[in-house]
Amino acid sequence: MTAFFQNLGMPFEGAWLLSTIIGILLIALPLMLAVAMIIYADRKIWAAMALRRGPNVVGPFGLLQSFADGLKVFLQETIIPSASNKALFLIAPIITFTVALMAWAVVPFDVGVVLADINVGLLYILAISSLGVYGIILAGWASNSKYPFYSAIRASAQMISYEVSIGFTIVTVVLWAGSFNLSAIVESQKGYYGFLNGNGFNPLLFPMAVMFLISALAETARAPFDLTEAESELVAGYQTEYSSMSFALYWLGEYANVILMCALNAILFWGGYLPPFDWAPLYYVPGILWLFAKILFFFFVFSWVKATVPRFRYDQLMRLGWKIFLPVSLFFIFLVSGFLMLTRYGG
Amino acid sequence: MVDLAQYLPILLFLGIALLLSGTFVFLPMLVGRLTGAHKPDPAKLSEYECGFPAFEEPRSQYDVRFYLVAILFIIFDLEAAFLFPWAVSLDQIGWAGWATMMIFIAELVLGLVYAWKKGALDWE
Amino acid sequence: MDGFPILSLMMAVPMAGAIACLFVGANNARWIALIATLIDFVLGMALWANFDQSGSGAQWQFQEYAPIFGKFAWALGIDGIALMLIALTVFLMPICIGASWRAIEKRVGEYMAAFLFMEVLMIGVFAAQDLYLFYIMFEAGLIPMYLIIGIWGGADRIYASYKFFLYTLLGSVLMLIAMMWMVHEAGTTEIPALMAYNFDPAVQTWLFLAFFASFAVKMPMWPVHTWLPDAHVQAPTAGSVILAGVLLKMGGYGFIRFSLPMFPEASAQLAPLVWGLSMVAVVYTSLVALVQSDMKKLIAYSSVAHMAIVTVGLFAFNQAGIEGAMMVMLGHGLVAGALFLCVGVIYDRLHTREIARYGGLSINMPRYALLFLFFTMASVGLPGTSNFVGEFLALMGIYQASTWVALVCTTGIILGAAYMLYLYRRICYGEQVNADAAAMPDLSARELWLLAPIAAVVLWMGIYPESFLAPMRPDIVALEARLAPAAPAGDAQIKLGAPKPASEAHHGDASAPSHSASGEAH
Amino acid sequence: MIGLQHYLVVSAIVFVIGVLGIFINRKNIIIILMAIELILLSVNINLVAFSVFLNDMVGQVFSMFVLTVAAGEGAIGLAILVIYFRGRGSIAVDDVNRMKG
Amino acid sequence: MFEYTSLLAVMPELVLTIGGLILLMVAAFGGDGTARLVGSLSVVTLIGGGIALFCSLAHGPDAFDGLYRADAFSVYAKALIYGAAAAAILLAPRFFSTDGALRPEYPILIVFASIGMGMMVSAGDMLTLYIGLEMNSLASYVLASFMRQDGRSSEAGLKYFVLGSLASGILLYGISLLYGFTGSTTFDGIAVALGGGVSKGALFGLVFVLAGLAFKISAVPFHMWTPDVYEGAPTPVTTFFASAPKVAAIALTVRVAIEALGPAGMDWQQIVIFVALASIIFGAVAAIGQSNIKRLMAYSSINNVGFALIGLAAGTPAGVAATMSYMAIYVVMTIGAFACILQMRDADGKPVETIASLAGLSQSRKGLAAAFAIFMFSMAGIPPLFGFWAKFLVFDAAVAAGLTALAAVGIAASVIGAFYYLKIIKTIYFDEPAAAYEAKGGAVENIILTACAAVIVLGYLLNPMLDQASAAAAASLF
Repeated sequence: MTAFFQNLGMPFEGAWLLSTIIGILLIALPLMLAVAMIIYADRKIWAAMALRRGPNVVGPFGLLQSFADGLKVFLQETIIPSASNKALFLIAPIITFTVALMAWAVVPFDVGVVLADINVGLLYILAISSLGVYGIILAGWASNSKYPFYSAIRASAQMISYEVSIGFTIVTVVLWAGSFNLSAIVESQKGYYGFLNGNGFNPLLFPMAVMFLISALAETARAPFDLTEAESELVAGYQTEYSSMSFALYWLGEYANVILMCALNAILFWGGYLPPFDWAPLYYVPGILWLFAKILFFFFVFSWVKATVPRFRYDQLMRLGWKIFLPVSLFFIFLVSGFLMLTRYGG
Repeated sequence: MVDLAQYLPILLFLGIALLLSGTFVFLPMLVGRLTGAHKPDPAKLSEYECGFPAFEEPRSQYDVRFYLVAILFIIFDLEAAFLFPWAVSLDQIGWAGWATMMIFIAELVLGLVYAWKKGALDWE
Repeated sequence: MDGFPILSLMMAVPMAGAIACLFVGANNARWIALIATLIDFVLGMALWANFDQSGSGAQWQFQEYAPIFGKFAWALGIDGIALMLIALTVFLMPICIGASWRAIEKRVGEYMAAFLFMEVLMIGVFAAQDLYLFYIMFEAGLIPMYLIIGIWGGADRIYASYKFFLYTLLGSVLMLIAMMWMVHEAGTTEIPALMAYNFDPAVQTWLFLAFFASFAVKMPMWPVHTWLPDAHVQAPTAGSVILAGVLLKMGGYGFIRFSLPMFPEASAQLAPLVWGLSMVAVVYTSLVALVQSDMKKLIAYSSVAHMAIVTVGLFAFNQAGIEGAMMVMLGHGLVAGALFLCVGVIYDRLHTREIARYGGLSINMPRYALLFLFFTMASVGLPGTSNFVGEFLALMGIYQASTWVALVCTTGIILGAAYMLYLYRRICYGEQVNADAAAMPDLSARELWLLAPIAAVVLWMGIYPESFLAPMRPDIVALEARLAPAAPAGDAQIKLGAPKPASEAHHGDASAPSHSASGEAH
Repeated sequence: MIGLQHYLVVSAIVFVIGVLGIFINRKNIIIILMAIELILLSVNINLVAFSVFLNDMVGQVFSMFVLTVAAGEGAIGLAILVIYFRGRGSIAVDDVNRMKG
Repeated sequence: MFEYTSLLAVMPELVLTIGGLILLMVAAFGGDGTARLVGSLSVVTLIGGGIALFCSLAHGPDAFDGLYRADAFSVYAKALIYGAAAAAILLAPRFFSTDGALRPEYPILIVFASIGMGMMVSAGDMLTLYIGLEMNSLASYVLASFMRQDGRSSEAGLKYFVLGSLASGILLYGISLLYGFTGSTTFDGIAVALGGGVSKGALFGLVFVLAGLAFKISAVPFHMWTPDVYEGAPTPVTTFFASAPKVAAIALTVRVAIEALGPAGMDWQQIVIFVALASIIFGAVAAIGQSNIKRLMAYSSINNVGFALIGLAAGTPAGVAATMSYMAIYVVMTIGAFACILQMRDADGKPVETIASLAGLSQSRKGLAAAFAIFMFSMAGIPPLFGFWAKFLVFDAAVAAGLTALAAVGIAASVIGAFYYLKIIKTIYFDEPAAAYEAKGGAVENIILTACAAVIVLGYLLNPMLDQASAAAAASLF
């Protein structure tokens, strides 16, 4: 794109800047749109599984429901509780949303279609998603109210617990790919058994794929791990005191993270923008569509789980993370690296 | 030396994301003032409670187990920091490098076992 | 007796006794201590008997050498000077034990152990031929003495024990630094070798001052003498005896063994300082002694005065002075010890040292009064007693070096007579004003057996000092030779061939050298 | 252009803030823990900056170790703080005065 | 490339690590009931580590491309450290069992700390130094707050942690500067770079490094944590703190000063001299007013560190040898003294710490009193006890190096120190008996006590051996 603007007679710096900004907007704005739609999808799927109709009033099939909700909260009064720490109270949602957006900077949508093709993209995502916890803790703390505070504490404990297993799980993928660059990771998944694309088809990595999926649910505090906003205990969790767009930003950020996790699932284990089969005609379909398809599939899984699996207790949540995922993932690091040493590197 | 220029888009992204989310937070406040939706009163501004004034400080003492989780996290997450560079350089460091990391992980597991047996991982 | 480690044996016997005393009951401890000290006394006499006094033999005898300590060695050996002081030690020790026989009732085992340990260390100090070994022995004496004063002392014992300990320690650590410097300079730790080593005169001053800091405190010289009266007053009788009898002599021994031969130039250069301090000490402490109401304190101050005579004699840089100093040390060791015993005798009866609480003891305690009188006279320096010989020689020696010093110091003798006789008069003469004092029984047989031997030796020293001077003479001659190049020109010397103003002749006494010679002939 | 000295100055400033945070802070022990982390952060800035400018990897390796140890330290610090709080019911700096002399 | 023979050099650490981890598992699966078993096994492990020192000697001086040193110096220091650590383990059970705090973690933590200390004294690189130091420190922080239910213990742990971390931070900052301005983190590399002139940045680094190390050895002016930590920590832990980590920190300081900063000797010598004198004087003066024996021992340790540093100030092989000998003797004295302190119990068997409660000990428990007095006189440096020889050696080295004035001031200040040691002896021997004392002592404590006392009394006979060992250790640094 830079070249395109240069051809229009712009200097390189200007062209680069313009194209980058356009790229960013091309990620950020559709993302927000996608979030709106996916909220709608979530509700629809959930409703369908409960044999309800779901949103169906605003627009055709209720498609515009999310936008109506958005407009509503936009026009709401922003309540800042008097006991709260005002600056932090306002900064917290900004952090959450900013962070949720920024992670997308390194996601490869297709061959070479990536905003910042850095060599440690995966690390970057890990780092950025770890920052998300600050938004939640700050929200709970700044609200200076009991439920948000408990919720924030719970949320942070939960998020960091599963971050550990996510970290170890990712190591197995990195071992296999030998790189942190997401594009390289995607490329490394080509051609399992000559015709499959995706680490998930590798028996050594499939358990990791499952673990990653579950950890992703926990990391984004989706059901059945949505203890942070367990409404029977904590009202609305850390968002209790929020209203208006500040409240909406959490929703936006949360769903943006959900999509990101779905994308990561796809990229790390299921071939990202590659077609599932290593078969030439499939490559005619643009990679970005494959990626979107996979994302949507995983989002469906997320919703499906939400609709069917009862909420975990907190001790179960912690046990799963620390007593099962952590040792298992460590064991798989041993397995994968040992296998690689035997077959690929050492001998 | 790493070319930091490839991080420039990310910096730009940060700026734009901040701008966007800032707008989302502060614009409604402005709009609320303009539309007259902004009508704070003490009851509304008090923290959420179930009909009673709060019995205790909201930021009161909370369960020490959360600290425990934090402590465990710090330890194990940082071990991951050693695993990452090791994972991408496995092709160069040979069996010695592999064995070193396995010993490291084994020690880590022993630590985990200890914490497990001591009940640090239980949430009861 | 060649090759037989008699010196080690003399140290081993009380050491074994000390350890044994710790583990037995009170009475056994007394007997063990007495037997151990008596064995040592016998060994000491054997040592003396086997000592080659001719002067033709080796200066250092009974040498032992075992390099078992790495940086220094277990090196022992004695010359005549050390022999005499060891003899003094082994002679006084059984008497000390005897003096404590009844007086000490609590923690007897530890008490006896401390005394026996003291004996080990005192013999060690005089016999050490290695610089560091000397230092260790010299310093180690603090521990038992601290405990003796602190545990078995009087009411104010804790203050006194601290003062004793810290004063002496501070003095000697500086000496240690000097020793280290010397060893690095000379490359040997052997005292005989160091005595022959010529240190740079510029450095000698510093070294001398460092050693002086230690020995002056130990001696003790004015103005660092203040620990002594306290220590004496608070220490139990035997403690005072050993303190006055032997420990103070370590300072004098230090001067004669280290300061003078190792730093002759510095000694000469700083002699006026020593003289000055000694003069002050003689006059000042004598005057202080005069006004004491506490017997022990009085004798303690008199010790300071006597020790000042010793320093003066030592720093006369001639044979007579040094011989005199040695004699004063030996004599004072006996006499002061005996005086403290005398005090102890009546203290045991009345438990007070207030002079005013006694009086007229010659009536109810005639034997005591007699012996006390004898030691008082000896202390004053009556001819026929040990102190006379020593003081006479020392003053004669200093007269050759400085007539003024001699003059001032001689007044000390007069003052000494004054306070001692005054003391004696208040205790033994006059009315029996105090009924309890009047009721005191005379000396017991045990007490008599403690005092009589001392009296005999004091008399012997006064009448035939040659027995004591002979073993030391070769060493003193050698020391004088060592000092000769540096010795300050005395104002009493004849300068042959040079005409003098009349005023010089006034002070100068042409017959002084021949006096000195006649002194030797005693 | 940003040079080595810029990094050093930043690091020095952070370091001083950290040290002052320990000594001037009279409120909360947690703040002290954070101040310690600041000090370690300044060290890492130094190490990485030097590493880059010297073109030598050791500095970065070192900073990894510093990070790890800092984490361990933080963990133990927190644990001790928890024990302390349980016994004392307060983590105010001024209350840490049971022993004097 | 990786050299497997290097493993031989770290054999002591390997033995301790494996042993420690096995014991950790025993503790995890066996529970608190295994405390005594784990204690004895820890001692066995430490002995095993001590035997493994021969492997490391056999390997030769450098391992892991100079990251690690297995020279005589490290072996000497490790032997001391392991010995002291074992003594601290052996002394503990009786103390903890009365408080119901007998847990197997105590010996294990000490083993882990010993690994760290072993790394400290073997460091050939700032990285190894730092890791070892932290390994030791982290275990020590936990040890200090080991008595969880005791408020003083957790406060001690907290203080130790905060100031220890600060010290690490300062040290690290210095290391980072040294790295930047010399371009190396290896001691040899730093020495080579400093040999070509000391830049201002490197000088800053040097000062920071020394300040950090001064914290660790608790030298004035970075000593303020010591009294509180010593007082608050459980007494066996205090025993440990006063002995093994002191050796390690001093050895480390010596190694850094000589090996890495050697060419900048003129720059650090003044610092070391100042620190040494300040420690001696301050430690002695501040100790005088103490009424708690553990606090007093803390000041005494500050005081002793000052003396040990005098040997370093000399900067000569003899000086270093003296410092190492000093530490050897100091460790024996300290352990002995603490073995005595551990026996201080009131009639109910509860540990007591005030000096006043020692009053009249000489009448109720003669042997203990005598041993206590021996250690105190020895610490005061009074011959013929062995503590004198320790001081003698460092001052001798200082005099030999031409620092006569330093030696004179230092030794004069040691007289101040004698004062407070005398105070204890005074309390034991001169004062009237205080409340009744429990009459019996633990067998192990008594053995250790007797052994230490014997060494202190008969130590001169060990002189040739000690001299030789220290000289060999020192020679390996130059």
